[in-house]
Amino acid sequence: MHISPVLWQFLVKWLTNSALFPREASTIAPYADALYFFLLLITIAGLALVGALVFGFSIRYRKERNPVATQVEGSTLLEATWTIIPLALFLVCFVWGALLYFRIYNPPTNAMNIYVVGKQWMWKAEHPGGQHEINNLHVPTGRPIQLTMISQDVFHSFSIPDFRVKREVIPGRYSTVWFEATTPGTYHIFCTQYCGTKHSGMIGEVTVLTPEDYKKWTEGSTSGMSLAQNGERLFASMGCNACHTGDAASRGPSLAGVYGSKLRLASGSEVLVNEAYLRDAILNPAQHITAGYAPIMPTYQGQISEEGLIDLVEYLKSLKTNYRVQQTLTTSESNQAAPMTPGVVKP
Amino acid sequence: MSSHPHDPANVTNPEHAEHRIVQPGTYIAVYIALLIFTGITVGAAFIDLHIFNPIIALAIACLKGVIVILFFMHVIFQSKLIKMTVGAGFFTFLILVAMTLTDYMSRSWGLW
Amino acid sequence: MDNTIVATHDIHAEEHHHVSLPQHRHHFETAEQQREAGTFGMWLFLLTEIMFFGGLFFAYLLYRNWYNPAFVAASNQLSIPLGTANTAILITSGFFMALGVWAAEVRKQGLLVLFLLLTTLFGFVFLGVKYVEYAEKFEKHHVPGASFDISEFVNPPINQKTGKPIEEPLSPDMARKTQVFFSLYFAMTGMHALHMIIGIFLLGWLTWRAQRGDFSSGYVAPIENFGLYWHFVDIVWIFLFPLLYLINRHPGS
Amino acid sequence: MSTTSSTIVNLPDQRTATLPKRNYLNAEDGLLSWLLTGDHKRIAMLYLISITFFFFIGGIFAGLIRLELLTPQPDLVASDTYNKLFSMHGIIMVFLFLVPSVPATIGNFVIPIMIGAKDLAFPKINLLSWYLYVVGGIMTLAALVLGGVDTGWTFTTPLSTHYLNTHVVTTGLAIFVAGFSSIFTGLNFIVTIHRMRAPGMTWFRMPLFVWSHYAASILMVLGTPVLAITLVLVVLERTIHIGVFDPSLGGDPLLFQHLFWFYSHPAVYIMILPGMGVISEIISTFSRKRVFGYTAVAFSSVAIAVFGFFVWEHHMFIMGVSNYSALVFSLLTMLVAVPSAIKVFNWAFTLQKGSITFETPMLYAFAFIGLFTIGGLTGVFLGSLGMDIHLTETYFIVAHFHYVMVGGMLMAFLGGVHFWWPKMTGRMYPESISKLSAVTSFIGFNLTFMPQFILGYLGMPRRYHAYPAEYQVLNVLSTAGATVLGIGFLMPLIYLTWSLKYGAIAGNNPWQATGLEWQIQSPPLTENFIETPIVDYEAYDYEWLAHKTEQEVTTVG
Repeated sequence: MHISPVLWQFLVKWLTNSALFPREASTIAPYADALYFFLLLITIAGLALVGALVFGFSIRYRKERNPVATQVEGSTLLEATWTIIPLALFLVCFVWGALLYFRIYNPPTNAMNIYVVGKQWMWKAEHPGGQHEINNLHVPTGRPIQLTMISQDVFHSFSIPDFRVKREVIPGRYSTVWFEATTPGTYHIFCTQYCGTKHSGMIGEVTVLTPEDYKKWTEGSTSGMSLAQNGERLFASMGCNACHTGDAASRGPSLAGVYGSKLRLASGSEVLVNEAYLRDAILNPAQHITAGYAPIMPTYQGQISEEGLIDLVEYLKSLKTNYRVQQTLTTSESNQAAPMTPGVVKP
Repeated sequence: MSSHPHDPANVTNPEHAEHRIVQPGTYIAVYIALLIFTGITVGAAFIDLHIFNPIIALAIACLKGVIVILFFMHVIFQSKLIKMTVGAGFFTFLILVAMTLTDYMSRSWGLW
Repeated sequence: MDNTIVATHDIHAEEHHHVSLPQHRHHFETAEQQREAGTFGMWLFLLTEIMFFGGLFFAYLLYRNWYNPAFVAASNQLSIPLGTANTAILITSGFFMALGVWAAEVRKQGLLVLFLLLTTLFGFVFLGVKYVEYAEKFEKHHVPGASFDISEFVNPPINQKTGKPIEEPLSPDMARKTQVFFSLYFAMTGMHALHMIIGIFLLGWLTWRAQRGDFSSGYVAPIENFGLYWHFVDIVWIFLFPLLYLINRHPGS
Repeated sequence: MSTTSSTIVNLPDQRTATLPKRNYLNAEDGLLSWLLTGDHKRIAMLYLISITFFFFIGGIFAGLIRLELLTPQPDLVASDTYNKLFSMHGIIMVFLFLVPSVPATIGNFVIPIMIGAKDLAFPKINLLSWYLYVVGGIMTLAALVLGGVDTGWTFTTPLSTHYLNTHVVTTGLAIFVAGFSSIFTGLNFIVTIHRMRAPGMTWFRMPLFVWSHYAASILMVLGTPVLAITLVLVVLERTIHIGVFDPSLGGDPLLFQHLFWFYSHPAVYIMILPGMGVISEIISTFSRKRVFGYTAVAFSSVAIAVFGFFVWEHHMFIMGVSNYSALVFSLLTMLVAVPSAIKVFNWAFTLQKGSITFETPMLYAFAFIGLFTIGGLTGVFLGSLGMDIHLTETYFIVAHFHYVMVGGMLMAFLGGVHFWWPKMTGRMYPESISKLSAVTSFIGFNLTFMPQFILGYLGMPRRYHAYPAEYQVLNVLSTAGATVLGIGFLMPLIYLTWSLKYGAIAGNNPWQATGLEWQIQSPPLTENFIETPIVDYEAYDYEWLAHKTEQEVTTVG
């Protein structure tokens, strides 16, 4: 037997470069793997049991050895056994799986928020400091990262197998996922929900850096404007500050400190103001009228991109006082440059 | 074929019911009831009863539907099998509604 | 082949108090079994219809809760007189269908044909009224699609007497959701009307067979089963009417 | 028949045996007599031919997909072609093969005979459902020829409604039409099973095959219309933008998912339940023993059908549904796994104290039990919420449902075709080559899909045209397996066709089985029974059969 050295080298390279088990690169991964191995154990045990029964009986009771069958009606005891034991095992899987699910989908409160916008066929990441990335995501180790994600067109799904996290990215609604990377390196990002022609090209890389490297990276790749600063500019140019002046007599409610508060709506219900609420209130104001205000806000649907909305949301999150709103307003008024509110309909 | 009279169990079994001809009198009564209920439904819509408006409207609609099913469609005179079949249809529809609503109703409970 | 079966079943006739009919199919033991199988089959088909409309009803339920003001405003665009009249017309049509089943059972051919014709007539009237309603929606640009117009919901016409808008004005984003209402309105009533049209075709065929005398000798299964279908279509409308026309008809609340 | 032989096959003397002079195959001649037939057996054969055709069309697509995935780069076809390949593979296999496979062919053929009826309750509707199937199939083919469709078989909105330029409407309507074929088949079965049973054929004397079809028929009748209306809405959304599923007009794309999976999860049970029925028949016949725990197996079919309606949301766990609702659905998903476990153990214990022989159908049944166990238990991975996050939308889920659908359903279908082949055609299939094909497809199948579990845990997403290089080895293994599997599936096509002419004459009851269908001639008469049978024995009563055979021998002797 002689294998040509070229072929041999190729084979060795090909086989050694293959993967059999994903890396564990987030704090969630060990938890997911534990459940995986438990489920694997059940599967193998179940298969072994069924296999042993089938093969055992086939050998013991084959026609040559047992020419005449003995009729057996059944056994309630046995039926109960193989109802209750699988049920118990499956319930364990359910509880364990549910705990893991809530671990993966409940971000810790101190998580750093990064926005992700999915569109055919790319991922855009926006860091709060204004760093933009395409098909790439830089994150530090040792810090929980929350991704707030939205799609501009169809369903996508943001998956990092080595972190064992995945979440569908939905058009028209924020969805979130979080992770805490443990090992520096680069890891695959996949879009796992079929999203059209170049679905398999909608891939990217997470670059996990040590906190020091991450700091260097943030400084090196900033665009000079944070998301909130962009949002402030947009807030003025869309004319939001014309109504949301922060005065007690203004036509729109004051927005300072609104993020995270409980708001009473005109419909009587009380809501918690989060990113999703802010986004929705800009696009569909009629369903989110604050109690005591008239439904006069026009919709901005189709006038702001998802990125713009993210900027606005970040700005509103950072808005603690109305001081700067009023300052901007005075400046723009003195410049006679107050932009028209788009699409205003006279009540 | 003719040497075997059909299974006597068929006559007593729950899948079988004696055929019955419904007389026009019943139909007329049902017809008048349906018209009256239609009137009530329209009338009730003009009175402000808050949350009870849709409830009353649906209750009357269900009542009318049940009357039609029972009398026009003869279900009241039919075998248990047919009654269960009708029930099964509406039950499955309820599953569709109720189980889907578990999602829609609890979506805003959490932060996700 | 037919003859032999009829002959054998003539002996059966006294036994089961049933007359054997040429329509009896060879694979059924008795005519009664055939009849019950037919009814049961028809009911199973109606189950599929329940689930078919069920999907639409669920979509309606969801969006009515999400966009209630839009649904109220859009629903008030529908004409109650026409809707009520149509409900009464359809119930009448169903009533004549029920009488038709009775006429077939008691083997009155003339009455049966008359009732079937009346059923058809009221079916046509219903569709006619529906056509008038649809035409109005087209004129007002309330048909979902590119030409859909929300201005009437944003700026409702002014009532001359009171000087106030006849409807609560909607903000543009909510007004846009009226399109969802009209989509469901057209989907549901359209699907219902489609069932009516299919039904009317079947009615024509049944009337033709009835005047030929097919159903005058005790064989009533087609009439009975079609009756089930027609009543089911009635029931769908009985639910559609309050859900689509009567969401909120008490202005000022 | 010697007691020590390793087979139960009991064929008539081949030198004198002939096929019955009158049977359903030669009752009438000419193409029209087939196309206008009301005979459930002829319709079953029409179905058998048409689903085999579509199976191989779908299979060709599968082959092309595996060929493309041999290398990480997109080199064989372009991306949109690849997307069309897997979409057409899914649509054809699910709607035109798996859903009608066992019910419309084997079920159609044997259910009326099993319960002692002359035909299904509504022969014309049965024929209509075949025509609907054909129309649906032709429309699918038309969509294919005109340029295909690339939505995936799930038609996810808003992708299918707003972003693709392929033949979504044609395909959607094709599935709508094919769906009604399935509704009518189910309706026919339910009425037949309720109203057409022979005297003495009580519910608990029915073969388990009939029970499982009854359960599947309920799902067909109640689930399919929801798919139909959903597809109508998709078509309307696509053509006139009604906005029901469009987030930019206020619709909720998740509503589509709910309605779609409300059918498509029960559809999984529509596909697998009839297969389970086949396995019950085969296991019992070849171990000469009544199915262990008959009532438990019968009721577990019904339980699967009922629970099947309560679990659809497990396809949507990561899609942004409410987490509380996900909890409920995950719990219910765990419950629906239990009846399947009950069935597997009951089959295994049917073997105990039996007198087992290993003819081809039995090999397929063994393959089914093993593969279905893997498929079922890997389903628990996906039903378990936290694990689902990592595994869903990867090759793990692809492997899982192929283990259930191909490893389970297709093995059952092939087992069933071999088992009832002598009844359908009057001739035996060649035994040794068919054993070879069973073993070949078993090995090929595992080689194809076992690596995909590993790929899935690695994170390789499904529906990917190109993939990272480190996944290549496993993909090559999978493609190699697919080649073997393809051969395993081609072999039956060839030798079964061959056996139509050259197979050994089977006689009435080659397997010494107890079902009513084995007590009549093969192939059966158009009317099935010369006189209506009166059933006075339980299902799978081999002592009754032995007694009956003895009597016949005495009478003849």
